[in-house]
Amino acid sequence: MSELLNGNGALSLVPKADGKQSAKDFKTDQEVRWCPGCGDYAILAAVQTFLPELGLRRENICFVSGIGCSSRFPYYMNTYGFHSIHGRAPAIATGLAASRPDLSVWVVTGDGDALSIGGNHLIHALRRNVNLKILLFNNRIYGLTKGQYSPTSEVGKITKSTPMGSLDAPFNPISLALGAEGTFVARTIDSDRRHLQSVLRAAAQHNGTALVEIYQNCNIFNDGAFDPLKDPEVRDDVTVRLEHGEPIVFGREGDKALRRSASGRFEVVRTADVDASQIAVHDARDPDPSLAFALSRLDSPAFEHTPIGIFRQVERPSYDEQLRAQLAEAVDRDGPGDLAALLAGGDTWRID
Amino acid sequence: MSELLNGNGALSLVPKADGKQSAKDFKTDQEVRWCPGCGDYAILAAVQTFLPELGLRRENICFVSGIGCSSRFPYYMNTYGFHSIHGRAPAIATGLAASRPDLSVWVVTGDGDALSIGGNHLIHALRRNVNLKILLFNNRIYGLTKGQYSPTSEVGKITKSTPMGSLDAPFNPISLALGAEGTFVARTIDSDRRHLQSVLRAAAQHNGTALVEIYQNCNIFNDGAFDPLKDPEVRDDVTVRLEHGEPIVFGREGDKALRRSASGRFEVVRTADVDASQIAVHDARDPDPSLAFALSRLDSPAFEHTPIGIFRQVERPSYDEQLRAQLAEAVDRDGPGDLAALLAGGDTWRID
Amino acid sequence: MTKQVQQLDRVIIRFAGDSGDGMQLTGDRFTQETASFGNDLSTLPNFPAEIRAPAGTLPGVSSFQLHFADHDILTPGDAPNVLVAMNPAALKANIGDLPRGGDLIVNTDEFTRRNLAKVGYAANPVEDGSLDEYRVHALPLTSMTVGALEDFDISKKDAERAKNMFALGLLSWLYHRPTEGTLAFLERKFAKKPGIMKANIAAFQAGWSYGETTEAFSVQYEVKPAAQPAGLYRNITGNMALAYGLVAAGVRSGLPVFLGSYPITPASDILHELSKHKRFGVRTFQAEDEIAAIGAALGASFGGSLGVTTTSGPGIALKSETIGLAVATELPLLVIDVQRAGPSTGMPTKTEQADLLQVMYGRNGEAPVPIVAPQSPSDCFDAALEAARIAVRYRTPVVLLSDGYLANGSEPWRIPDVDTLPTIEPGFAEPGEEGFQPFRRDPETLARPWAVPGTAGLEHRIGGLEKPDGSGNISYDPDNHDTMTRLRQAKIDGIANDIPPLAVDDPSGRARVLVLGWGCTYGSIAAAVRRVRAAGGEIAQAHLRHLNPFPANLGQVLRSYDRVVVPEINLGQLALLLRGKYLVDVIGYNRMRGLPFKAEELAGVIQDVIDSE
Amino acid sequence: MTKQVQQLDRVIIRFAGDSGDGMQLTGDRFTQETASFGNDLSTLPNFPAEIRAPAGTLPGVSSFQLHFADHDILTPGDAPNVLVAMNPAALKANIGDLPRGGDLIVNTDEFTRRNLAKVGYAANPVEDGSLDEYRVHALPLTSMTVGALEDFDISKKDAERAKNMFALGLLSWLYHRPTEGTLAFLERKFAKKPGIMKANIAAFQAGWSYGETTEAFSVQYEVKPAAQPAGLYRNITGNMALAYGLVAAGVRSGLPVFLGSYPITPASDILHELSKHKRFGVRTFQAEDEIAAIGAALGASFGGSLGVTTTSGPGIALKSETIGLAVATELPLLVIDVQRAGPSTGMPTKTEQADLLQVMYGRNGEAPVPIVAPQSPSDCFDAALEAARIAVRYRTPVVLLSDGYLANGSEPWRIPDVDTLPTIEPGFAEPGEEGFQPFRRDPETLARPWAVPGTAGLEHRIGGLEKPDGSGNISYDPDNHDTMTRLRQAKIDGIANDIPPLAVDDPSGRARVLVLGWGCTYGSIAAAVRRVRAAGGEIAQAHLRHLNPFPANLGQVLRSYDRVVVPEINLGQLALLLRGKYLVDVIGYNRMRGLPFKAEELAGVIQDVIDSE
Ligand SMILES: Cc1ncc(C[n+]2csc(CCOP(=O)(O)OP(=O)(O)O)c2C)c(N)n1
Ligand SMILES: Cc1ncc(C[n+]2csc(CCOP(=O)(O)OP(=O)(O)O)c2C)c(N)n1
Ligand code: SF4
Ligand code: SF4
Ligand SMILES: [Mg+2]
Ligand SMILES: [Mg+2]
Repeated sequence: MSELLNGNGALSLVPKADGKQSAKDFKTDQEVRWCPGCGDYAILAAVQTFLPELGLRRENICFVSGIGCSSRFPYYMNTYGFHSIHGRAPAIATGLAASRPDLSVWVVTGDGDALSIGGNHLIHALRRNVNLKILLFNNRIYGLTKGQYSPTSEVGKITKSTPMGSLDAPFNPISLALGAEGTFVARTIDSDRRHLQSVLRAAAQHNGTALVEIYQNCNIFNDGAFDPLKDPEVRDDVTVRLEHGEPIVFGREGDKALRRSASGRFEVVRTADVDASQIAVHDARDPDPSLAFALSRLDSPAFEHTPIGIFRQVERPSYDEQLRAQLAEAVDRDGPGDLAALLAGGDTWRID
Repeated sequence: MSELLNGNGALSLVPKADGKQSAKDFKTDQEVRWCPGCGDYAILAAVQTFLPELGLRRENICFVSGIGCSSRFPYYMNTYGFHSIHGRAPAIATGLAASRPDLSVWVVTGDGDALSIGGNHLIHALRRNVNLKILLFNNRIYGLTKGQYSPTSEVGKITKSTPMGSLDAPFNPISLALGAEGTFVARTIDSDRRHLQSVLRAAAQHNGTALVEIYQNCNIFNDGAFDPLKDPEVRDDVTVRLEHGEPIVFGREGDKALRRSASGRFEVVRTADVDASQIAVHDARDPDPSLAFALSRLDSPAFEHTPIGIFRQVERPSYDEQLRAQLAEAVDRDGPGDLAALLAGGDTWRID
Repeated sequence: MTKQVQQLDRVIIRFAGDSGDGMQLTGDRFTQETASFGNDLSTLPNFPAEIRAPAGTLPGVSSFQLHFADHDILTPGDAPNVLVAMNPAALKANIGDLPRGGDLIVNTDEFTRRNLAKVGYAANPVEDGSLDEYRVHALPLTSMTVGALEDFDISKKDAERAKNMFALGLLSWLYHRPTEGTLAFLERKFAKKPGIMKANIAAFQAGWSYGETTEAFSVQYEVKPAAQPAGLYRNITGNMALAYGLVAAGVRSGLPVFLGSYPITPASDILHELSKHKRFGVRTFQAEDEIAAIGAALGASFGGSLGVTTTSGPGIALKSETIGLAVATELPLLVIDVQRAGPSTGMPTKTEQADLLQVMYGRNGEAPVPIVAPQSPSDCFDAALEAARIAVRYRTPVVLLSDGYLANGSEPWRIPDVDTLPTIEPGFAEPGEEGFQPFRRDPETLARPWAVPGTAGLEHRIGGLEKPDGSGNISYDPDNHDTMTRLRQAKIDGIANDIPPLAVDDPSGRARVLVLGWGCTYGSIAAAVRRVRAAGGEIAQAHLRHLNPFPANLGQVLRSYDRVVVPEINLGQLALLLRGKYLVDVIGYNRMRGLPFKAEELAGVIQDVIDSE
Repeated sequence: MTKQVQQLDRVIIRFAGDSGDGMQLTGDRFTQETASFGNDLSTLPNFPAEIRAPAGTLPGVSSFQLHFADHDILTPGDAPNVLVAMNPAALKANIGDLPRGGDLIVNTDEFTRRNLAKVGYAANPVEDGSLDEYRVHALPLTSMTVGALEDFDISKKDAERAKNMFALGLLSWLYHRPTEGTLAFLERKFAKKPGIMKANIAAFQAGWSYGETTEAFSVQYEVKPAAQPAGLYRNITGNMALAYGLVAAGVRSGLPVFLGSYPITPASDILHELSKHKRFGVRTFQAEDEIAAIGAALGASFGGSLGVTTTSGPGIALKSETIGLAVATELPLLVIDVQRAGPSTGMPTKTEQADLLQVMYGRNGEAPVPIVAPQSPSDCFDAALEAARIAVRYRTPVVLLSDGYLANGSEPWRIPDVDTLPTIEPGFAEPGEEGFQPFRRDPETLARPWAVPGTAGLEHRIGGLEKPDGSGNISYDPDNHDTMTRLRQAKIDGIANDIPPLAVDDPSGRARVLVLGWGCTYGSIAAAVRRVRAAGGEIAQAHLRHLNPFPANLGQVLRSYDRVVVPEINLGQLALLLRGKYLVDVIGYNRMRGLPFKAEELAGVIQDVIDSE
């Protein structure tokens, strides 16, 4: 089987476009209906300007979404699109991806759509490793239903449904995805197009399920949720950019770094205070997700040091290629299906 | 609020029984209908002999289950019981626990019930930290429906629904629970009553959601799934017993130990080869779940070194006590609700 | 300048503008002023599904229609007498509904080339004569507002934003509305932003003065208060009344209310409202999905709470398996469906009555549940209490079928005296019964005991598997299953003896045609019936509160008329049930436009049937 | 010893024992022998929900009934002529069904004090005379088996286990069954355990010899082969036939089959079977839950596969929201509901027809779907093909309503010639159409184009929001919604013109009473009709394959009879639809025992109606 698997992953079976594409090729005639100032605009533009780089035939790209502001996304993409129902996009996309290796399948979802009603489909997609690229627009609020707290809202959040503050501890989508056996787990942010596109680039090429959490501002119901990561004054001090193979250093002047303490935990140190060899080097390819998990815990409500980038990116055969391989193997072994023979199988007798 | 929270957790509000209880008090007249030899019998007996120790009034204990062989459990417990529908027990129990602080609420579920159809309710219960004690009977198979692979079955498993072997990577329930912000996460095994009961003891006292994974043998459809952990010849060599505050040493002669490597990973070493100070000490109370997560990854399909015990046990206010506190605070602030005043609130006018 | 004052018996105003223009707020305030003035009224908000659809576009138009009168009225009105259009999109989307000769107030500042082009106007309709058939008041509302606020220390944007208050002031003057309420409201709302508060008040007053001083308006109108029963009144929306009904049900039963809910339009506001009433011991739980929401509610019911779950049609679909479990375990549970236009996601902000058969039959196996429907916004209060009464008395899930129109629409409500509200007896099983049988039924109601955890000696197990009556253990006995299926059905059917017979309004007693409705169509039907009668027609009217079981006399009522017309905002769901049960050839009238019926439309339908007699 | 041979035209045998006694296997083997002998036959397995309920208890009893005859038969038979009871529990659970004078074979070895006590027998019924009215053959089957296997090198437990083969051998002798099939089967089954294989074969032969040599049985019976149409036959269960029908639908349409499923009794076997047919390009996906299962199937349909999902009633409840999405997006999808007794978890291994209204109406909004039902185990093959045809041709989800009895019951099936099977045309939209309109309908079928990803120039977006016909963009226009709702309904209603009219079997043409059924009741009804006719009654029979829409002539058929009897294993679900649609006062006959109707019972019901004429 392993042979069959080789090179069958990700985009290798998706036909390439004939000519050069531009962002315009991916725009539809539909009016974009997000609130002015919504972070979704920036993500849409980033995706539309990124896709030409992949050079795939437009008709072989599909966007599948659930319900929410973010889930309107497919209407604005001039590809095949499916705006489905709340929380179910990963399930629908799984059927599509598992049956069509010649498609590049993207899921667009929100923090409510993916983590609240759709939580089960998300974690199962991750462990199955179906060829889906999941873009999770995390604005830490239910936008479309006008502002209730979401599974990523910070504790104590006052919203329409929690006038005295929310009680439940939020999910950290990265930790959850790592605990769910995700093979590609990343975080980026709406306001940093370069970073966003660099993550999309890696995700698109990944063989299996890629989860990309995108911090997204909802300027109507949760404005400024990620301001520390955006404010030019502080962002470099609190954003920890993860790069595979690079020492984890951050701060405006690279003045902070991560070190593994004796106990095994990560600790933030002043770069100047430690020897370069003590600075942790990010290894997204580590088969063991434990270090990626530990990095995910650096995140805190106060945004003291928030990692963005690719936490984990490892190889594991994708569900769809393995399924394909089983089909091929069955044919190899016993020949293609013969309906007449099938029906006449088992114990039969003839009456004349 | 913090005052209100004090001491309101876990069992403090559950009335105590008048006299001494025995296991018999917890047996019903219902015939137990598991297959002869099923691991569920041992777990039932362990729970029935453990409960008297808690000394709670029997009528203040509830068992809520989903559907599956394991979920028949409540019928055999002479307490209040609710045998609900597939996957939904955590949700139902959440409503019960959040509205009745005077109850000790237990959920009994299977690997299919909890992790397949019920996965979303499970992870949300964990992050919410409702006062539920969830016993997940993990036999790595769907028992009741006669033997399909489950989300904990090992890759390549041949079952009725996967004649060429299953394709999806299984969940590690411990990793998943840790990724879902669980405050109490443990593993035990049907065949070791002492260990099982020690874990139940801690779980019962925990304020919030406790997840106890119990390795359980299904001798009909997945016999011997945990044999390495049971076989007297090898079990001590492969079972890593986690005890809070204790160095992590295992092997029949205590000849193996865990050490934190420079990279931050756990590695198995010969106890004799290292200095005692280098041996990792288990800290279930660590606020950061990263080390517990790393321990959970020691588990492997080959059972080379499988940790059992309490991976994580930390304090976080439970959902139900916080909800109670909000109700109390609202009354404190504005007095108890007055229906007439409510109805006559807002802009009114009188017609005579 | 003294103005002429003209008396009117009723007026329908529609405020229309961009989603960002604050039309819902303007409408709400005008409604409150009107309510406190003592008119009868009815409202119809209409807004896009998008939070803020792009400014100036057709999908972004938001409107609020208000009907008020010096007599009791039933609907928000078919067509406005006055249309306020804050921009070209609002004009384009609404002008079709304004009858010839209607008053049209347009904000000319927004009629820029760009805005006109956005909605496909080649020329400016205010100038090209295409509005000649209306009484057009073309006013630069924005610039007048900005002008009035020149001296205030606020941004231009904030000044522009206050234009809705200018419009409100103008309309308040035009219809002689009291203003104290609005002033107090603005003070409350902007208490933390005094600059904005003062500006809004000033804009409001400028609008009023503009009406009073300018020549643009020569006539002022007066709509006298309506003669209504004595009492204390407030204006209330359906969702608010429903939430209050649930709080009241908790108080009157002594049961703590537990709401498990997942947000969904148009039901979310019930969750929002109930989350404010913690003082009443009301617990609200925002669940991870609809299944968890109803599951938690059912768990709370098992624990002795009044378990409630609120949702709309798509959520009901998800809850259906758990409703079946509630049927099998025979626990009280309120399932509230605020219907919206389907199928699937459909049109979330638009109304429809197409979930009746879903809630009636949408579960595996024979799983009957009672169904109750409110008929007007304020009636949601009583309907919620009635649903709770049935649920608790019969230990059964009950579906309450509201809809988007009732939910967001409002009307004056005479606030009931709390002591006159029905009491609900939980009647918990008492501790200590020997050999407790969780499925031993009350011979009268066929209800089983509700034995809550914590009660000594009543320990028992329930579940979704079939069970014999009495013990509640597991049973696969063939005949027992037949018996139990019939018992569960008989319990629900028996509720027919515990609800009032259907009342028919047939003043002359000579009508040969009956019009029968349910739910939100009450107002439209009643208004249509008035029209028909005013024109000399004989018509009987009845409205069903209970959809399952039907009132005991329903068959007889149906058979006493030659023709029965059943208007529904679906393809004939009640009609199917009536035909199937009573074999009466009822005539359906069905339109699914996401909006309530117009009285005129129904009057025509009814008249046609009378004429064809 | 020469035995007397008695000719019989038909026999009903029931094998009953403990879950661990291998009764299903024994029944299966006897069935295969009987089938290959050329009898017509029908089977009814009946097993507990528990995997292995405790040995020797009533809930642990498993049985298998087989009816075989020298003529064509329709049901597994009302009551057995022969009961094989392997232990006291099996006796107790089944003896009530054995008519006086029936043959009873009991395994006396199991009638120990302990086993008797377990099921509440105070005395041994084999000895206390309480079985005197039957022809009792009290045989120590276990010890005879163990005795026969003395010389084999197997454990005592394994020897004891072979007792079912001893019984099978005895019965095979008694009814003159061919034995080669069973011998070959045992060789295959135990190929890897030669010791066990030989022991089982020896036990089987010992049973046969015992019959031949002992005096206990003086008579041997013979049931001649039935005259059946020429062809190649096999015995097949409903689930197997259904799975084959799906494979065939894939082959005949050229579409790859994609099954998304979550295991549930009694539907799981379809998943198991299809997972074996990867050679046909059939993809099976065991999903995390029912919602994911149908979601994946719908996603695959979007991608151009034949999307299928299989489940039972509780799973349908969960899938209902997604079925609504399939209605709104108008994609082909097969939804297979193998019904079981409800409500809620109900009795998972027992049959029922109570999901008809659920699949008809269990979704929010107006969301019509075609419904097709097979009428016998082998008919599941044709019904699956028909459902696929409709789904693909009309771009719609179609529900196929099987049930637990059809699923596990079996009958001989004449294997069809593949070339005679219907072909199904996917008719994908072709690339390159200018200005592609995903909702432009075929004027004849009203179906929309199926444009699959990968087709250049047809990029488009679909979703659950309302849309205008043609473009498929989002639309909140009121009139458009009314139009679209009616179009979706009209598309489904129009299928009535594309299905055969309902055929009525009314040989004399003089019947005044029609009995109309659907689904699994076909066999019982037809057998009852035969009885009534044999007794001189005039009765017409018809059976519905299509439950939505109904065949175009159904109203006319109903009206041409004075009385219409509708037997259903529910509380009258088809009856409601018929009454509601045609206003015909059909008479329901309803029993929910988790079992098919008995022919005798129905014959009585029908006769009563005829007599009351
Ligand atoms: C079954 C169902 N339940 C609930 C809803 C209502 N609903 C629509 S979107 C949404 C949550 C949106 O939040 P998120 O996924 O974070 O998306 P955002 O709008 O913030 O982008 C909810 C609750 C629905 N449409 N369908
Ligand atoms: C809604 C629904 N879907 C499917 C089923 C069928 N079903 C019952 S139990 C089960 C899985 C059981 O596996 P697990 O939870 O591991 O429990 P076990 O029997 O192994 O203890 C399934 C699929 C059901 N009863 N209800
Ligand atoms: S509500 Fe928030 S997330 Fe939704 S479109 Fe507006 S700004 Fe964006
Ligand atoms: S099938 Fe397996 S899990 Fe179920 S009762 Fe039998 S042995 Fe136990
Ligand atoms: Mg969001
Ligand atoms: Mg299991």
